[in-house]
Amino acid sequence: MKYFLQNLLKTIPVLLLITLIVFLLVRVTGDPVSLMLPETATDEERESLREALGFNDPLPVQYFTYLSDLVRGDFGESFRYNTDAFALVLERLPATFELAFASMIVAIIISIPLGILSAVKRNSFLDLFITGGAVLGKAMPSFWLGIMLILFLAVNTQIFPVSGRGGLLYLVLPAITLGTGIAAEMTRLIRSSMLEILGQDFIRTARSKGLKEALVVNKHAFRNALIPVVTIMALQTSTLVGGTLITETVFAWPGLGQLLVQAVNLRDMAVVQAATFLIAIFVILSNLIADLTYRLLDPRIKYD
Amino acid sequence: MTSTIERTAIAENRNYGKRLGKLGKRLLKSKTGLVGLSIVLVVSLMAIFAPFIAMYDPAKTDVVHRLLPPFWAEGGNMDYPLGTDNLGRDVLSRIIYGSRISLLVGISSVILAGIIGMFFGLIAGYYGKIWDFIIMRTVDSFLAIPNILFMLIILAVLGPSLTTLILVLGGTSWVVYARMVRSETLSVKERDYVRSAKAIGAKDFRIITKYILPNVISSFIVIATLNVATTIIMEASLSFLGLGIQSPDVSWGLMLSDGRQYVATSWWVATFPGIAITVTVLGVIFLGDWLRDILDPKIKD
Amino acid sequence: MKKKIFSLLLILILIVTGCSNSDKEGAVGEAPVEKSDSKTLVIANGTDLSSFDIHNHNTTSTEAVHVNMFNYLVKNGGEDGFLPDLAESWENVDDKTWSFKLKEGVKFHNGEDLTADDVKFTLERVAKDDTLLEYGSYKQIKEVVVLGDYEFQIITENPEPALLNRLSRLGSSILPKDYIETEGWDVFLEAPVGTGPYKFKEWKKDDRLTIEAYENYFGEPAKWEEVVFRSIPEDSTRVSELLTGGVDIAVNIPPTDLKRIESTEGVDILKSPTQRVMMLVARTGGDGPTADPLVREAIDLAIDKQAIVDSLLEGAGKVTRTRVTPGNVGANEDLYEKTLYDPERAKELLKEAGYADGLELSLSSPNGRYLKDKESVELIAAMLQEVGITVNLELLEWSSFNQKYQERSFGDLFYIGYGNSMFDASLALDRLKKEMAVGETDYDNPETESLLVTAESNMNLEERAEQYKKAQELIAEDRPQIYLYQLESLYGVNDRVSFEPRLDEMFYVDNITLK
Amino acid sequence: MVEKLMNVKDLKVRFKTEDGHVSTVNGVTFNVNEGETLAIVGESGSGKSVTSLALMGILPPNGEVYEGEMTFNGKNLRTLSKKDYRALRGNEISMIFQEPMTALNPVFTIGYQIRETLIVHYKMTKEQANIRGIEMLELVGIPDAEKVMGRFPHQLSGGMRQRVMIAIALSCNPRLLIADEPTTALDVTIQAQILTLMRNLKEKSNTSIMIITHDLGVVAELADRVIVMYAGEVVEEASVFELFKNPKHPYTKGLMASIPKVHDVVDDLYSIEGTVPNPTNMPSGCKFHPRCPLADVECKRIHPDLEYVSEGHAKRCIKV
Repeated sequence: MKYFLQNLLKTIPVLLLITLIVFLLVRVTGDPVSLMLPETATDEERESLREALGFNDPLPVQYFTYLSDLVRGDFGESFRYNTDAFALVLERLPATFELAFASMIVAIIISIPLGILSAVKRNSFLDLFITGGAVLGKAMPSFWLGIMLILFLAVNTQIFPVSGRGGLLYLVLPAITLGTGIAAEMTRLIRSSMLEILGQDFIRTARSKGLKEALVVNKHAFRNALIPVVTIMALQTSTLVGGTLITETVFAWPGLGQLLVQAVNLRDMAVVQAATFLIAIFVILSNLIADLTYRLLDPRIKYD
Repeated sequence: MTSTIERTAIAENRNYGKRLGKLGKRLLKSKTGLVGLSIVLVVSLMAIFAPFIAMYDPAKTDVVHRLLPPFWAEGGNMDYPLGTDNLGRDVLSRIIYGSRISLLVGISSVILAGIIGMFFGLIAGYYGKIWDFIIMRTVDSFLAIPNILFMLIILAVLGPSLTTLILVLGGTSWVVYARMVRSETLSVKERDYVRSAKAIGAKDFRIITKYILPNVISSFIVIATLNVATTIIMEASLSFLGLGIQSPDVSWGLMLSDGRQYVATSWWVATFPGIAITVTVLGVIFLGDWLRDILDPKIKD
Repeated sequence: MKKKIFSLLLILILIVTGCSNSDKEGAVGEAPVEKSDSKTLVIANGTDLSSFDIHNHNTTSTEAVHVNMFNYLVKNGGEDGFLPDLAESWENVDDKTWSFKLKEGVKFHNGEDLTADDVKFTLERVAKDDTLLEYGSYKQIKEVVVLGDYEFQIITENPEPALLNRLSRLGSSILPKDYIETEGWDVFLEAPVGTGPYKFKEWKKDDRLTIEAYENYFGEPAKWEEVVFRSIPEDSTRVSELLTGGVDIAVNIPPTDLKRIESTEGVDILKSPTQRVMMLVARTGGDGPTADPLVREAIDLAIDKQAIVDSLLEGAGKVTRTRVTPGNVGANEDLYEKTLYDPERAKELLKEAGYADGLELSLSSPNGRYLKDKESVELIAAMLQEVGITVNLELLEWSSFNQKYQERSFGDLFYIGYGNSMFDASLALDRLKKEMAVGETDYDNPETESLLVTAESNMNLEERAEQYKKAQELIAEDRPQIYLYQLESLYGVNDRVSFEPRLDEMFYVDNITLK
Repeated sequence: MVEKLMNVKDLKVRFKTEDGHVSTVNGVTFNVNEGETLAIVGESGSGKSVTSLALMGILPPNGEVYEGEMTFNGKNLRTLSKKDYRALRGNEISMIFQEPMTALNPVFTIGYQIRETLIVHYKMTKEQANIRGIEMLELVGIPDAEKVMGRFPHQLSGGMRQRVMIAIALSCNPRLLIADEPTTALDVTIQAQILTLMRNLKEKSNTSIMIITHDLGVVAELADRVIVMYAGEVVEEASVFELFKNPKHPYTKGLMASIPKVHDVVDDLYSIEGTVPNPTNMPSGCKFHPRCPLADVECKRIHPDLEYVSEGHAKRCIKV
């Protein structure tokens, strides 16, 4: 627990840095006013709107205002929706969470058996097939995969709905799109982790005890191979959330990713800041959880 | 004393050199490594000699000959072996020229990220203390924001161009190298010959360049190679969001993204750049995996 | 172990399914439209509507949705002139005063009666609050004077011949004063209330807006039980939804997919002209090459606009030599559907202008803002090259483009498309007035200037229109803006409905009917 | 005639590598009698460990027995089905490994790892296996056995872990125990304790032991009979008395000369010059000749056979 708290403390400067980075990213350049008004607007109109929204204050003042608002949970208003940016972001969270979660499941379902199989059948044709497939999965840009899936599984053979969020059927194609890249990464990882573990002495011991090969592989080896995989999986959280930007846009999935893409395009800075901040917290939290899980999986590591 | 230290270090270096010497031999035995290297070589040659290989100017439009299919399909001909796009530009020539920018973006942003990451990683690992704290917290902050989001915001703000794209791709992915270099530095720092060198008062710069750098470099090369692949894909994703390479420059990512509208009607417009990306990334990953096996069996990711 | 993992996964899947099922409750129109007799209409837009704050957005696609929930005082009937909507009658009392009489018995969705107070509340808000995006279009209104429950006067700052145009476009829907004042704006934005034939049901942002028939509508009863507006940003996905019957109408079909949709049974393509005219804006001042009218003419003659329309837009555009297209007050139809293309003459003109050995020009264009913008300028650059003009193309992402646009820091030429929500020549030609043109076109033709200035506040509408027509002729000769073509919008439509697209791109869903 | 429990004849094992097949065991013949302790001695790389893995049927995936016979208790191990082989392993033949630090699975408790064998072979319930497990831990001299059952390997010392390994190996009352360098990785005092433990166990039960070591001190302490291996071949075979009294092969003599005094730290202190040849690059003739003080031209040419010099004593050398 002490360890956990220590780590939690460590995140405070990180969060502060993130606010600064995000603030600088969105405020330093770019003029949201120009995007909010049509081509035909006059300079005068622009200037009055700019003044009214507080963009004419010096940057440090803006940052300080921003920070103190943030502490009170106020991220400002979305220009686009004229509502509280943070509320808007929170509203989108479940959809993205659902998608990310389903993608992770897809990734797990694909990668665990394939990773184990290719490690066990190392250098066989099957291994080559799986590792080749994994590289292919990594090499395919996800928007491309998404469009292809829609074309073949939704338009040509109308198995799945094209887009939108609804029941489980709606989740399948986006989850595959987002999950494939991660599955590919995890398959490679599980394979190499398993290969290393399978060469360990205790695997020989397990075999010498007369255990079935399946037990040796799936229990003795996999439990150990899982340890590094969990850490890397946590690092994938960031990739996963990043991937929703693309996947949600392709599938018109009403989540945080799509919100962010549009907010960035329209310079809806309050939303960009709120969402980025929330994502950062989410990523940091999942890393902490992964760290705890890691400790749970590996009895060798003791809590201080 | 000095000589002993140097000898140990040199011995390690020589050992490393020896391993390098064996590369060729071992490459021939690794089929995937060989495939990877060949792909990378072919693509690189294609990029370097693009003007000599390509039949057309990649930007030359020809409205009359727009959306011609590849030569084997009905209506296609050998004048445009892989067909033409929506403006009548030769797909093959564009792929050949596209390799230039795709590789340029991939390689130079990785080099940039590598230099930044190496610099901060060395400082954090070698000097430790407050430097380590500041640098590692910054690294944590960067890691907490998904790369693509980071790039999206910066590119939207700065406006996409080849230079900004490289800067942004490099400026956001340095953290991976910083982390890796830092942890390697930490372990090398504790080796006896580095300690002794320090004890007899060798300068930091000398210690870093002479003893630490050579030990870090192999993991570094492996990660850098694999990151070239990631960057090429990232460029494509940014093109999808409209913030990648901009015309009249041409990259595979741009072609793929522009061509996605034609998937159902003129498949060749997007399919060939898609294949080019996939094959190249495949080659780079194979090469990277093989380098990992050879240079540094320790690293897993 | 394996079994455990799989049972774990199974549980996880159930949780996710559970989640999404619970989400599904209350959301109607989730499933694609399967039955052709369904009383639910599904329309796919490229973007979500931005807000229910009718004064604080300026997107046509948002207004296209709003018109079903709110009403203006008057409707712009195009050739039929202005028609009553909430206002029963109106009168131009003097140069600056207009009096109106409201229909009686109009009820808001929450049961409130519509009165003149609501009108005052609505129009004065947008006319006074300069943080609102629509402020610029309404600041002409000085005051709304309430004369009785159903009678009021609008006082303008200056003579305003286009007042009715302003009052029949976005920003002028009448809002419920009491509801907003007692509940606050936040509540209104979450649960908007209007007078229109459909009332708000549910809005899942970036996903769908659902509206349902309002039984006490003062006009003809609503024809659909429910209308769903979906937001699908990715073009190919939107087309896919149309092809699979997921939506009845899809907007902004990429021209590429035109033939594919036409050849698919059950769906069709409808073309409709829009208010947007694409053009090259040239710097007529300074000492750049485009300051020479011969060069501008050469550029115009060198571009084969029809070819661009045919090849890139698959015919979804109309060439034009004016920005004021039919349907707008003051449109000069003699210049519409006309174009000049003569590359040989262009070469001669260049020779005449002293550029026999060629000429280099810069051309800036946004990328991804307009239909096929990038491809169009690439093609234009290639065409100009043919007559000896080398173009340095600068493609900018919209926000950077916009920044330069405001700084007026473009080089010789830039490519842009202007819309016109007022359906009046004044807005269309405003930017060519001398004062407005500084630093951009630097256009300065005294004759044009005097026409534009007098027409602006000329209350004699017929004479005013003639002034604008003349101005357009002069502009077409001077070419501060080289007009290319009017964009047409492409709608994909399921055969089960009949739909007639409108010039203003609004969706009056009651004009969309089941076949 | 003493009954032969394990009979190995002309065993050859090879590995598939990047450079093709490499043979590391080249025709090994020996047997282990009922109740007997056989020691296999040799430097690392001599093929002794590979031989034991081959007997257990747990060669790494790239290794295979490609010639020879292995018979255990009358069963031909080479033709045994996978299932039947599994039933033997850990049950009738069990094995202790060199590295107690890594031979136990770090993520499972001691209890789990000891119960596992019992549940697999004796179909015991968890409770039964637990009782038996505690008994076994007590048998190998682990104090607080009940508590140790719940511990993870990293919480135990090396010596304790090796005791756990022995307990696991003995839990099913094997007929043959293969111990691959069971003491090498331990420090000296612990080595002595483990050796004492093994000797006691040997006396108490009728288990045959095949002990693999490069430490002649261990041989003297435990073995009845000794096989000396070099480069994948048996170079000398004798009873322990005979071998220590009258070593024939120059390699054996070299090993003898480098016996550390008891309780010395065992390390690579052999006085024999050079190293064991790489299996990819075997010398011609007698494989020991490059390092042999007696070697001459003949030795380069002739690959000697294993010859008996007396009852039960054989050597592979033409010079002695």
